[in-house]
Amino acid sequence: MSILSRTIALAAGAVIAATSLAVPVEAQEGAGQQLYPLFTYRTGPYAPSFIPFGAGNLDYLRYVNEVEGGVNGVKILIQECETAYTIERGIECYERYKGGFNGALTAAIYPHSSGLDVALTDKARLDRIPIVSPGGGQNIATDGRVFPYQFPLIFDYWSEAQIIIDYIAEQVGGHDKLKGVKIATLYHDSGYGRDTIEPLAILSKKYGFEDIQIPVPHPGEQQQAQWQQIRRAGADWVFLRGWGVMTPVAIKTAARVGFPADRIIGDIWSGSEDDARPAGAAAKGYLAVSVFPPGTDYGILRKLKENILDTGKSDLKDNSKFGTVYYNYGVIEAITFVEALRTGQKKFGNKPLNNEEGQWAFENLDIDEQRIAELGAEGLISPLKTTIDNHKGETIAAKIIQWNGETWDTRTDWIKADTSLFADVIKAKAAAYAVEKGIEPRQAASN
Amino acid sequence: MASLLELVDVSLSFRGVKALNALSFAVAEGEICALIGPNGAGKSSLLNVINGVYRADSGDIVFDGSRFEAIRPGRAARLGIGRTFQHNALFRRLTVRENVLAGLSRHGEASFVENIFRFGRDGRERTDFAGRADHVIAFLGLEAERERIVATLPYGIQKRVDLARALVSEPKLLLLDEPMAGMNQDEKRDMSRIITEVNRAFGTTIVLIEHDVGIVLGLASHIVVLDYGRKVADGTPEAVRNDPDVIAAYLGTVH
Amino acid sequence: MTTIQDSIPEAGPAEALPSGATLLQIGLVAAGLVIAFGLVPSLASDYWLSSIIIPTVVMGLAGISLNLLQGYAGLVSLGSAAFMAVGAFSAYNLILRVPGLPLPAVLLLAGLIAAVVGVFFGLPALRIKGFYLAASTLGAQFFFPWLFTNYPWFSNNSQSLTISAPRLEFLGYDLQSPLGRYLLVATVTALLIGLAFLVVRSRLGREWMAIRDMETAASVLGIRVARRKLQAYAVSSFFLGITGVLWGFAYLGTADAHTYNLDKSFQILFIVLIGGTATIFGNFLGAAFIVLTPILLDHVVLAANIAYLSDQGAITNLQRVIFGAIIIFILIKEPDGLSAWIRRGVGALRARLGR
Amino acid sequence: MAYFLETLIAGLFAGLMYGLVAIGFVLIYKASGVFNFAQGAMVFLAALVFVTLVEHGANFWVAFALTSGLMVLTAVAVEALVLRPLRNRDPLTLFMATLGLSFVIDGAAQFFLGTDVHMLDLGIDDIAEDYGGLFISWFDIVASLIVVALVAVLGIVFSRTRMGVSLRAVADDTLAAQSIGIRLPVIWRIVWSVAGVVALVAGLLWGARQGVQFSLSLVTLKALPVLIIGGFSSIPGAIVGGLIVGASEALADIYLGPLVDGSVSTWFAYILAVAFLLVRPAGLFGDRDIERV
Repeated sequence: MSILSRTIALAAGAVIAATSLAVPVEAQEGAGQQLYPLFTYRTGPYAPSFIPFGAGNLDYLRYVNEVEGGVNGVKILIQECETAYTIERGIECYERYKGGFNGALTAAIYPHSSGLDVALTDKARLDRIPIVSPGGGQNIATDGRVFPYQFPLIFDYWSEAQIIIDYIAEQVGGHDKLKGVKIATLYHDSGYGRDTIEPLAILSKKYGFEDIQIPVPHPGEQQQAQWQQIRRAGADWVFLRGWGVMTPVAIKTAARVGFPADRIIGDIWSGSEDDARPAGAAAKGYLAVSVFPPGTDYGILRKLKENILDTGKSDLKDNSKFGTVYYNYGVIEAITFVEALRTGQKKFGNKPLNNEEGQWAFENLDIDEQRIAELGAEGLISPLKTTIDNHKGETIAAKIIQWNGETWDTRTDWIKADTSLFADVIKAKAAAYAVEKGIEPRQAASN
Repeated sequence: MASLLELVDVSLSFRGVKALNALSFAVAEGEICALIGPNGAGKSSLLNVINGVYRADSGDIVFDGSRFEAIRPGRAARLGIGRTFQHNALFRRLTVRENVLAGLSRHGEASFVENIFRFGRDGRERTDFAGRADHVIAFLGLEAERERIVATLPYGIQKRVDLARALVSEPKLLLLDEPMAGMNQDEKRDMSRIITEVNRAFGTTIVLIEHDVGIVLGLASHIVVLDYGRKVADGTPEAVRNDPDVIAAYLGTVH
Repeated sequence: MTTIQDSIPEAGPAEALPSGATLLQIGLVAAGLVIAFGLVPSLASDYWLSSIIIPTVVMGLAGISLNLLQGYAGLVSLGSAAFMAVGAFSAYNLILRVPGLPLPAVLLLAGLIAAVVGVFFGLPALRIKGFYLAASTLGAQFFFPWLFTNYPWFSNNSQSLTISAPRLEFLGYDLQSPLGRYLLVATVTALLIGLAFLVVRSRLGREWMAIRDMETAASVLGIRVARRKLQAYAVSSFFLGITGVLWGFAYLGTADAHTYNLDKSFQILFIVLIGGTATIFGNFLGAAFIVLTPILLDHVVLAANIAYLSDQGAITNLQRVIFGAIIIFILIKEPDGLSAWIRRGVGALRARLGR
Repeated sequence: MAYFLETLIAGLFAGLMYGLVAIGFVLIYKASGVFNFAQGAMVFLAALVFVTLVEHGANFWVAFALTSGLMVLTAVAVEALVLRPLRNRDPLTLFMATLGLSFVIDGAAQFFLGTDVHMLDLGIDDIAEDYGGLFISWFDIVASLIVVALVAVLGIVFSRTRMGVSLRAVADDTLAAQSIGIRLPVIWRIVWSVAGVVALVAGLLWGARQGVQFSLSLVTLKALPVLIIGGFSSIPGAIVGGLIVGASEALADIYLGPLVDGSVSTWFAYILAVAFLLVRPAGLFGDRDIERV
């Protein structure tokens, strides 16, 4: 959008903002519709990742509404609420929309922030609102018996660690060859970053590789010291658990100390175009884990291009973002929402779902290969089946992608994590949590 | 009379400039002693040394029998040295009464917990302070301004509040830094009357700085003349008035 | 200069005020209590309670905490949020590791721990002033988040390093519901406001203000400046500690080290300056401003539906611009902060009652 | 030992970059006694405008000139809309105002130019060469040279030119300066403009490292301890402070970090700074005046 029109917008916006305080709000009629409260963070340090994500999210829902006429006829009413990635404003948005909006029902809420996901845990349990965080949920919430309303769908960092190790094993010629291999984890010094310390310790005990953990303080704009440590330790591989600006700086600094980019494997939050591109030439060959594969060569994206992008209905301002990691992430997340609605409607009839029905729906998701094919999402998502014991999904898989200097190339097919490996540890943590909170775990029978 | 305050070879300098140069003199119990001298003669610096705002480079101060090389302002206050300031140093945003009460701080014994929750020693302290404050406020005729914020008061009144604040803690020694600066003749007359009364009523020893020689000669019983940090003369008004050095160094020049 | 004259109405000793005004005060206090414990609970919806009123009240309390330090004692701190964090994490571990400790005791202890920490980080105040002091208080602001992140013990090894609110209950009453949490916040706030008034009207408060207005004179009068300054940090941090507990447990329901980040400290500073320094109630106006403005702007945009003019991203950034502009505007137009409004109101009332 | 040296050198380079940001603060603090928190936002604004111009095909110098021009306009606006209405208000109020200003600036920047992450290539390659076991990147060397040059220029400007003299007059004694006919608003506009250009340079060097994005405005926080150590009002202080912070931070992370198994550089600089203050209450080069009563 050109600067001129922005200026006009600014003027017009100012005028309207001034007047609209006086005039009453025109209430949108929402009865008979399904509410989708879209928690946005279009401002602040993480806005760059949200913009394409939100677009993918919106575009798919618009596609469902306008091309498919809603979910079995039920239209989705989208209400945006800006959290600026802060918990306070996130809570305000949650309180604003947990009870629906002008008659449109709330079936679930996607907080779009791990911090907010945690913050809402207790509230959501009291309010009985499903909190869905594909790719960014709390791992212990996998145990749906303790966390009936949390849905950390699709992915978790423990499985990620495992997938990374499997990939490296494959590169060095088998898990038995891992002995003595030096794998450094450069992590963002936060709860998110520290989450992989424990699983990697377990894995290194199992396979005998050398596990080196190096923290980077937020925001991570200065990493010379850390990379010198890595070079000095003679690491063979680096698992980069970056966040925001930390990733491009890491890649650049790696180049400065002469560490090869194709031996660095980024976390899912270090694997977007905006993470690699700012690093320029240094990023060529950089690897990353991808749960939300980039690219436009999927049936569903072709449909979106034809019906939304080319008809000017897309939320994208910059069409080059179409098919990027975050755009596709947005699409995938929207798919989980719509599929959950379908699942629920099978049981409760073709009408908007309320929060309890939503809870049942998300607990009984089953997006199998066949359904994926129908969606035209082969290769975009892997099967997703939830149960009361497993709110994450039974198959956890990711691909490895590589930056060619311009875009991402897919290096591998889905690498499946062996979820049994950590299942007990997670269950134990969940049980401990239940005790601390005085929660009586549900039994599978109760559902 | 025994001397209450005695300075022995006190020297002070800022960035090499000598403000006080081996200065010695004594102030007798109960007298009114005036420091006079041209601007920059070191008068204010001297007061600041006596009550510890500045630390002398060398020399001793003997107060009430005890000897100090340097003294901290708080200590000086607790020993009974009161002080008013040349440039208004009142607590601008407090009322007259609060300013005066603040002057009593050195007599406070209650712990801050007692003060906050109003138990233990706090009660007695409150009544005691209130009594003393009201007495001094009445003595200086400030009842009308009791609850006014000092910043809103005319200059002359503020000077009086400053005096009240210093006086209320019943110091043995009261240092007055140009108490009549910027006043018209009537106000000056009032102020010097007050000072004399203070001296008589409370028996307070007073050391004051004042430019208006006429006033000083009438007010003080002992005058010390300073020039460039050195003592030029020291004695009774009569003696000083007739001292040739003084006439040369000071009285000749008009201020 | 009359602004100065009324700028610290709460600072005047109660017994000194004319009886008319005293009555007025009692009346206002009574009215306040009725509103806080009668009207608000009965009228406000859950949404209003848990996402607008509670945060406003708690942030107002934070404002009071800083105002004691800054408005009354004339000291600065850019690390307020750090002491809130100390309070919250202390409370969490007290409840976790000292079973059966009643909520009031927890709050009190959390406050005291924060107070001790506050004194320690207040030490530089004995040597330095102004921005050097301000900047050095940032030390706390960066140290504690690190401490609570680096040692998972503080968060009982929770995976996300967050501490989540324990079940809030007092004398068997469950305070989990929005109303329960509100009542908890309102009660604690009422008590702390009372305490704040006791403090500022005590000799302590008077000597703080003396130091604030003229430190040299204060020391010359025998006020123990160093001790008073440390006490200021102690009292302020005590308040902040308790505020931090409320923010984490009664409002957010969870907290991690970064809940209490630099932005929060700045917000508190905004509250003090916008609400008005050396006031108690002004802080709640400041807090209301900080909490409500972004939400209002959000609603304005929804209402005006100007999305078609530009994309949402731009509009939310526009909101940021407006927010900043409003802050500057208030700083320029209301030197005494929004509390000037309260004062005019009370002034009018007094005039009515003819003192 | 080589490792120690390498860390030290890397730290020193990083320190210069911190110093560069700190200089912006010092200039403004000297002239208007304002602790300008919006400096970070100015760095971001400058870099974003520059990179957008370059992406639209402007060549380096054109873009640099245009951006500098914009920074001057910003300075003038700030002086008129914020500083003048707030003159004679207490420093904290001014500080808060600059905080509000930072919202306005980065909000406006992203309103007009979007929130994308931009890559900025200054054509200086950032690959480390091996100098006898020490890996040093050309980029660091060039960056340091630029910083040094900048400091030199500023030094000359402030000591030789009339403007510089009057600036120092203002810094020493505002009232006296006014009384001899120095017009504060003019000085303020000039200084804020210079600070704006310094912000641009900082924005380019930092932006080339981490990409031009919102987080650029966070470099402010790195500059604060530098200022405490160096003194708010001394440009050499900013540089020396920067070097101290950069070096000690890097060393602390490597030698102290392992002991507490975590990275300490978020707070180490601040604690160091506080320790410094207890020894030298006005920083290394800061000037303090004695209280008169």
